Amino acid sequence: MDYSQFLIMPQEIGLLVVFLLVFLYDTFMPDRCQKALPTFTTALFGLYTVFSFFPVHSGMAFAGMFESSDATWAMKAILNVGMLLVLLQSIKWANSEFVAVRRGEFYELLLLTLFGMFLMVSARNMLLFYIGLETASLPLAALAAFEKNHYESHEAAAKYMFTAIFSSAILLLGMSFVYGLAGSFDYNVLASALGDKHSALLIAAVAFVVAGVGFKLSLVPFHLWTADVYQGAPTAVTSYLSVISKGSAAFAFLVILVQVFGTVYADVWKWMLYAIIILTITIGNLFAVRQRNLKRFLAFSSISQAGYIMLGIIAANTLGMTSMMYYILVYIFSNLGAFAVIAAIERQTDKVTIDDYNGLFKTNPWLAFTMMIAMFSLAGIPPFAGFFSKFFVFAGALKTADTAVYILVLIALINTIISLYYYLLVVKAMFIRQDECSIPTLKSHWSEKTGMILCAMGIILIGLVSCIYTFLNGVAENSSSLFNLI
Amino acid sequence: MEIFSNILIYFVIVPLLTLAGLALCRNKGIGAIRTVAVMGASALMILAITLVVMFLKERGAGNNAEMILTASWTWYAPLNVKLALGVDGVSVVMILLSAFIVFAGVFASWKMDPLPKQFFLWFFLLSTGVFGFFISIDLFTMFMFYEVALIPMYLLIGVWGSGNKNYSAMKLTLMLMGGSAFLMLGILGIYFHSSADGNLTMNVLEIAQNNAIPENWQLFLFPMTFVGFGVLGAMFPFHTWSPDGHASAPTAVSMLHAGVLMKLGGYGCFRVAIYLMPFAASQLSWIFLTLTGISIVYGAFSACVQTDLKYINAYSSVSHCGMVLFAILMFNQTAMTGAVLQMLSHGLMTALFFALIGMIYGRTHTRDIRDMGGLMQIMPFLGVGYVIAGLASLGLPGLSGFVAEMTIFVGSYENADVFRRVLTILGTSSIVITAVYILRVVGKLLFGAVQNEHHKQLTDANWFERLSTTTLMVSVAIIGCFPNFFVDIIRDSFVPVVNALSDFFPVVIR
Amino acid sequence: MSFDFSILVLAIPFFMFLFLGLVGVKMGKKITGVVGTIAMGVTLFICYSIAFTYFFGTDQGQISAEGVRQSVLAYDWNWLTFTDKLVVKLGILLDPISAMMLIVISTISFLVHLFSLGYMSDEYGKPEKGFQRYYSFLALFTFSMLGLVVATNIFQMFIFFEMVGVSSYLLIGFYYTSPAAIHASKKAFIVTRLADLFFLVGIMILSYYTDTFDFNALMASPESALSSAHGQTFMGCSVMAWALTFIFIGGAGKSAMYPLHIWLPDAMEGPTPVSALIHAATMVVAGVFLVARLFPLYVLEQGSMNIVLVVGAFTALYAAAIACVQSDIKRALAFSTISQIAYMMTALAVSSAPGVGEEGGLGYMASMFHLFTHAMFKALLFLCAGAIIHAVHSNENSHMHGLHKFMPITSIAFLIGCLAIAGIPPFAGFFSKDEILVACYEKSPLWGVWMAIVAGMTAFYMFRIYYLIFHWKKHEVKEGHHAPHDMQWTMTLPLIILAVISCVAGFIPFGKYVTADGQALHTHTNWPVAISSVCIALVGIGLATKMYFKENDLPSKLKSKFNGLWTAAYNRFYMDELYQFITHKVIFQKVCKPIAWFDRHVIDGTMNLLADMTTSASFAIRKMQSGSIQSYVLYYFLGAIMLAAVTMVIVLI
Amino acid sequence: MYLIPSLIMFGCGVFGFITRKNMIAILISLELMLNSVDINFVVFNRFLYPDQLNGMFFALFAIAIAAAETAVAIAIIINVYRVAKKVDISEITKLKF
Repeated sequence: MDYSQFLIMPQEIGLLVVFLLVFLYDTFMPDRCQKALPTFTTALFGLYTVFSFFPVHSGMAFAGMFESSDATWAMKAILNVGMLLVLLQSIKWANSEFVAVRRGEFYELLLLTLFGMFLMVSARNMLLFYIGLETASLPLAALAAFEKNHYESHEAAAKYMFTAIFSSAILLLGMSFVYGLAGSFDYNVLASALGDKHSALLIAAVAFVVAGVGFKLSLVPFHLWTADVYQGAPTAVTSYLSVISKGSAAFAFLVILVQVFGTVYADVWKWMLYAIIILTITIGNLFAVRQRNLKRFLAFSSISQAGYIMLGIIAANTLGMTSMMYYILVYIFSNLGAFAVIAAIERQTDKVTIDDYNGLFKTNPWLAFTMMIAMFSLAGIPPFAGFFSKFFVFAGALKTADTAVYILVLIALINTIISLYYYLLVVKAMFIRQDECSIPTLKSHWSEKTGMILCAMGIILIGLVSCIYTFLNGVAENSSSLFNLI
Repeated sequence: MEIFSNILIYFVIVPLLTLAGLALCRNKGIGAIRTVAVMGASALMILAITLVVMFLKERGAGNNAEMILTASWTWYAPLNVKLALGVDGVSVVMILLSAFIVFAGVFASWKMDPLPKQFFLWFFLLSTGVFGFFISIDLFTMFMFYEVALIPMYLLIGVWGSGNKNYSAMKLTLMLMGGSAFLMLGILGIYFHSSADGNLTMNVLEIAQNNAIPENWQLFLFPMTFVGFGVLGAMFPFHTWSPDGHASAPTAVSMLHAGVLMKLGGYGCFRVAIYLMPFAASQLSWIFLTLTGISIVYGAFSACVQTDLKYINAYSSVSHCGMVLFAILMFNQTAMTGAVLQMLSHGLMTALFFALIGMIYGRTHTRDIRDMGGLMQIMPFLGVGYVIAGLASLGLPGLSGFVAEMTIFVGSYENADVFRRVLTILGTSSIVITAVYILRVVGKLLFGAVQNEHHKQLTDANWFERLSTTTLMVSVAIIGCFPNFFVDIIRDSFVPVVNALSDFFPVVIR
Repeated sequence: MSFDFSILVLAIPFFMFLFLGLVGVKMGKKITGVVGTIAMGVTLFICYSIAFTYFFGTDQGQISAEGVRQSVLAYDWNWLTFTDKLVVKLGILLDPISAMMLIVISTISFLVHLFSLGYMSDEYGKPEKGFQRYYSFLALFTFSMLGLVVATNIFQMFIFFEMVGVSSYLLIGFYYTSPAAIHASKKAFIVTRLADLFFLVGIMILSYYTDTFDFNALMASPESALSSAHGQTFMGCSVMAWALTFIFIGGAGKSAMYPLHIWLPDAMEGPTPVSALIHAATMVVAGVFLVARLFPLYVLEQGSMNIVLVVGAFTALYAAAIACVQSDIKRALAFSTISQIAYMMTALAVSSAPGVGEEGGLGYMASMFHLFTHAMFKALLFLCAGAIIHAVHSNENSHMHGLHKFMPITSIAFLIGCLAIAGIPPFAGFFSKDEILVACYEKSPLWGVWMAIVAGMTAFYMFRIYYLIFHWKKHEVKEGHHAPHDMQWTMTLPLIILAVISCVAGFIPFGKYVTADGQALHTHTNWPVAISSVCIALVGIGLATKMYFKENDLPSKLKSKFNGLWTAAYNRFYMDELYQFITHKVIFQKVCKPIAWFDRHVIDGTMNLLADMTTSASFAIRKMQSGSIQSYVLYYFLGAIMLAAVTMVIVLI
Repeated sequence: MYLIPSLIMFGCGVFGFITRKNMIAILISLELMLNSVDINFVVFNRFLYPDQLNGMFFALFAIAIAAAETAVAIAIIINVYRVAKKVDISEITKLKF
């Protein structure tokens, strides 16, 4: 075996090292040091994140099962940034009374799921993809059930688990069809073997794969678990689910669709995505309009955001890919900004409904401010990053120069108005409602503060500083061979 | 740095610095907040005047470029988005207008309560958007600044407004953002068809030069952009945000909104929709002409029966702004010049109106004209100011409204087709209806016997209120008395667009 | 005096408007009035100098080589550029009629300024509230009116048309606490605005085809100006006829021609000196002046001219009929004014082009002459009325009666005015009216007779008013009130001056100076017409004397006999009610209200409906998220199957 | 042709999932679905691509992962039972709408 092939996967290896160190710390350090575990993990992961920014060699490993390219590297770096923010936000929570005993497991599982996602991102073989997906999924069920004394947490875990297994069955069914058609699991081989013949089996295969991955992305109609799980799971897990899990799945989804099914893009999965995007954005928005629980509200908002991410995929070009990655990055900062505030408030007061936030600006101006820019960014209001990411994602989609896509974008744009409405509801509650605020002036932990500040800065700067997008575009251009089949 | 050698960029930097300065103020330090705000507004005014002088100098020196002071820096290279600056006569006068209104607005909100700091923060964020919009010639930055200017309205109305403010603020924001949704699609569509040889660009000038947007695409994109901007320009039937929004907004916000923000609509319609898509403009203008024609008359008629001062003004704005779009769609230099004059005029006089209404409301705590009367005896300064604003609105020569409307009417009549002429005459009739509602409100509000005994104790305007309104009154009079100064600046800016149109439309070039 | 000074004619009043308006409050009332009056005196002097220079002075370009009096362009500044050709200029154009108007306006304005010093004060000489405002507005009006008459182009005229409209609005509404005054000022403004709308449309049509606003350019060759429309027609008439008719409507609004006359009687709510200045002598003749300005065009476009004729003649009779029964002296005078202005209008309309026949252009000259004389004696009558009203604090003639003994000077002055308007030689009215009648007979005997009847009615109603004020029965002084008496010199002096002018103005050889083509027109008295008209006037006066000199029941008998007619005339043939109906019941109730309703409920409702639909859709699909894993999975599975099936159907079939 | 048995099995699994009330039964239905897919892989490999083994290996991996999934699922079911004292899936519907 050629061990040098491990050299092209430094990010995965680094992650494993972090995991191992955390595991060792958790297992062997004395109890009095255990309280520092969250800080230790976060710091270690921070170091690793910086490390993961160093460029890696492109190439294939394990007989073409694993690919490392600029795009995967950048995607993983983005995921790392998001992970770091999640970790920062969860430090205080992980040390809280009921969680403290199992905090080691929390971090280990979290890191493991991230590893699974890395595999998904880099996979160039159905098998590795499936393994990555399951590695990313399974521990999350355990994590969702983490708040042992909350019934909701368990219900969330159950719903997640059953749906996850169901979706994995569907995905496997799709994959088995693909195998039946082409006799291989390797993306490159599959692409050429599938050809552009439209057999019913192929269409079914595409549909089932879309449905299987659609679960991770919570695309409508495969989304129904999302809201319940987001609401029931601990906030740290919810935020992780909503951004990291979604981001990695989106990237892997893109790779599968364009590489494996690239030949049937225009006839088959473009229209599937077309319908799914419209449904996802619209239904997500329509559900979000009514929500009073902020976590549930963000769940639906994240569903509709997933629809926008899909616009980058339906584009099936480098601009779309760039925009999608950029969108994910921005979405990570915006959504985590919102979750940071929710988590900070929930940890101290247990309040998570919009009505509790009435008049928040008076008692906690900075929390309100962070929440507001997060909301504006999600809604796509300049000068916040969300505006840029939305604009670019639309630009990517429209580059297909297909009239139907114009209609799609128009529908998406009209939906932004609905989404603006519910994001503004939160802003309204915080700033405009003059009632007595039920949330006293809170003192956030340093880690929460850092997380929020990072998010706020990210929201403000990522858009204005154009080099990030330009850089991602360069990365995507390097991977333009992905789109050879389109 | 090179970027700082262009005066235009300071129109964004100064408001941003003001924002920073305000952010540093303490929440309670009202003195410091006011100082910073006044400094920022004054700096903008000085900049704007400097810009006018520079512009005249450049033009005087024979610089006949379409845009002057142009500069561009690449921002988002993959999409060829640039921070492209440049002004022509239209933008120069719009910047001047905005600077005046921001200046007056600061004084009109002198006693803002509660949260003065936050108020001014949003206020200047809004100004940043407005100025940024006018100095940009890149579609992306234009659009970005456009939205930057829109969203602060929500909080400005929501927090500091009055009446049914939640509903109004939400409606206003959603409708305007709805417009900008169409606009975004339009802009992206323009971008992707901006060039025949694949060098896509966002720069308005380059797009116009390439003239590559296919005709069928123009027919699709033109309505998108026109409606997008038209919503902000209060075009029938997308105007309903205006009455509610204005009625609920605090004084300075109404001023800025009616005075400047609504102008973004007209400016955008001309700069983006018509200039870049002359074919579609000539094909579809009849639809929008009809709509704007309806706007003019409809707004005026609606204003006749309102009883809330702000509603009257909001509907009158619908009518006047309708005239702006109406004139732009007349496709000749004179009418378009008139449109810009009308923007200036309407901006200043509506700002004056709203300032005065705010001051009256601040004293009487009612805006219902049925509850007021005889205010002229109690507050002569405000009364006289109101009469002047009213006379400007109904088009008294010597004040700005007359100049603008006459230019529009004469220009519109230049078109030889019957459809446009009939509409012109229909539009002309608004001068009578305007007189009706203005005189109605003046008569009820200012003249007659004092309706409410409590009003007798009220005082006349303070020094800052006087400063704010006097600035606007003098501006209105200056435009009215020396229109050619402005016409000379504006007129030539329409040559390119009229030339572009002349391929598809029998434009009258005289 | 050089014509360069003519700019001062406009500059001084404008400056006084700003000065008195802004600084007046600080200056004290009396001083404001005096300063305003003195400034007006200076303006008067300059106007006179310029007019005299124009008519009699050394040649500064006003007399052409052939000895024809032509117009002089003293100033012409670009003010507003529409297109390269259509440029609005502001300037000063001096020609016979504008020079004549300068005299009229400055004289009357000065006298009114002077008169108002007394009139606008109470019995003890203390100036009223708003005194400064009053003088400021007077200056504004004077400025606007002077600007109107010296307009070099039709757009400048329009501009000042608007300006006089506004100053008239401000002055009518001077007593802004009185609802009647507010209503009247509003009405005056809106009605004239409506007319100005037509004026504007007329200007647009005219300028579109002729490519110019400039009077000189239009007058240089009226034929080519008219033919520039290339026979374009609209609804069967040439567009130029439409344009000129519209422009006439604009003038008709200001000059209170039927049916746009309704504002003028109401305008009497303003202070009486204002009525004298604006609503008798100057502003109301703006329409006549406008038609006179464009006379060369009108005379070629007979269609429009006939409209002017019919409207003018009808209005003359109509207003005279109403004037016969009014009890409010100012209203009676107002209708008299309408009638007289209609007279001038008719005179213009019956005039033939100068040089056509022996009497070509006579009507034009006569009209201008009548304008001049009427301004003087009507101002006199109004100022007298002002003095009377000031003395008895009422407008109603039932509160007067028998004032002759108390106010002899006023009485005599009023009598002179009446004689002048009735057309009794040698008073001014006789000469001008006589020439108008001659011109009418020239046109057609019908119009001659018609106008002669109006002249007789004029004599009748003027003397009716006179008798009812100064005679009829003994004046009863109410207890606790002062007995009425003649006023202080500032008020009496203007009366005397105007009375003198009314006596002698008729002897001015008007035709030598003010004619349509600048060449002297030699008029000779047409004896049959003159004698007959005097007879008719005398009959009218005799009738009035019979009925109203002494208290008797003849008037009430006649009143009950012709009750319907009397009531209709007293109520001005219900024109106001008709307008009221159209504006309130039709436009306000049937147009504005429904539109406002439509806006709130349909347009706004649509927007709200969209929002509500979103919300209800949100509720409607709520059940989808039922909480049961099994239903989630069912949706999931069906979704996947549908995705596959639908795509298969679309792609494979 | 080869698909029919496995698809029938898959269908049974789905039907079972949707209709059963007991969570354990549902888990069994899920296993049925997963196994039917495994059959697919193996069958395809054996009949269509007899010279390869990758389908077989995929099936092995899938079985292993299915086992892991079952383990976690059972753990969660137990947890739910501990907190809520029920295994009836129709009562696990607190989070909804």
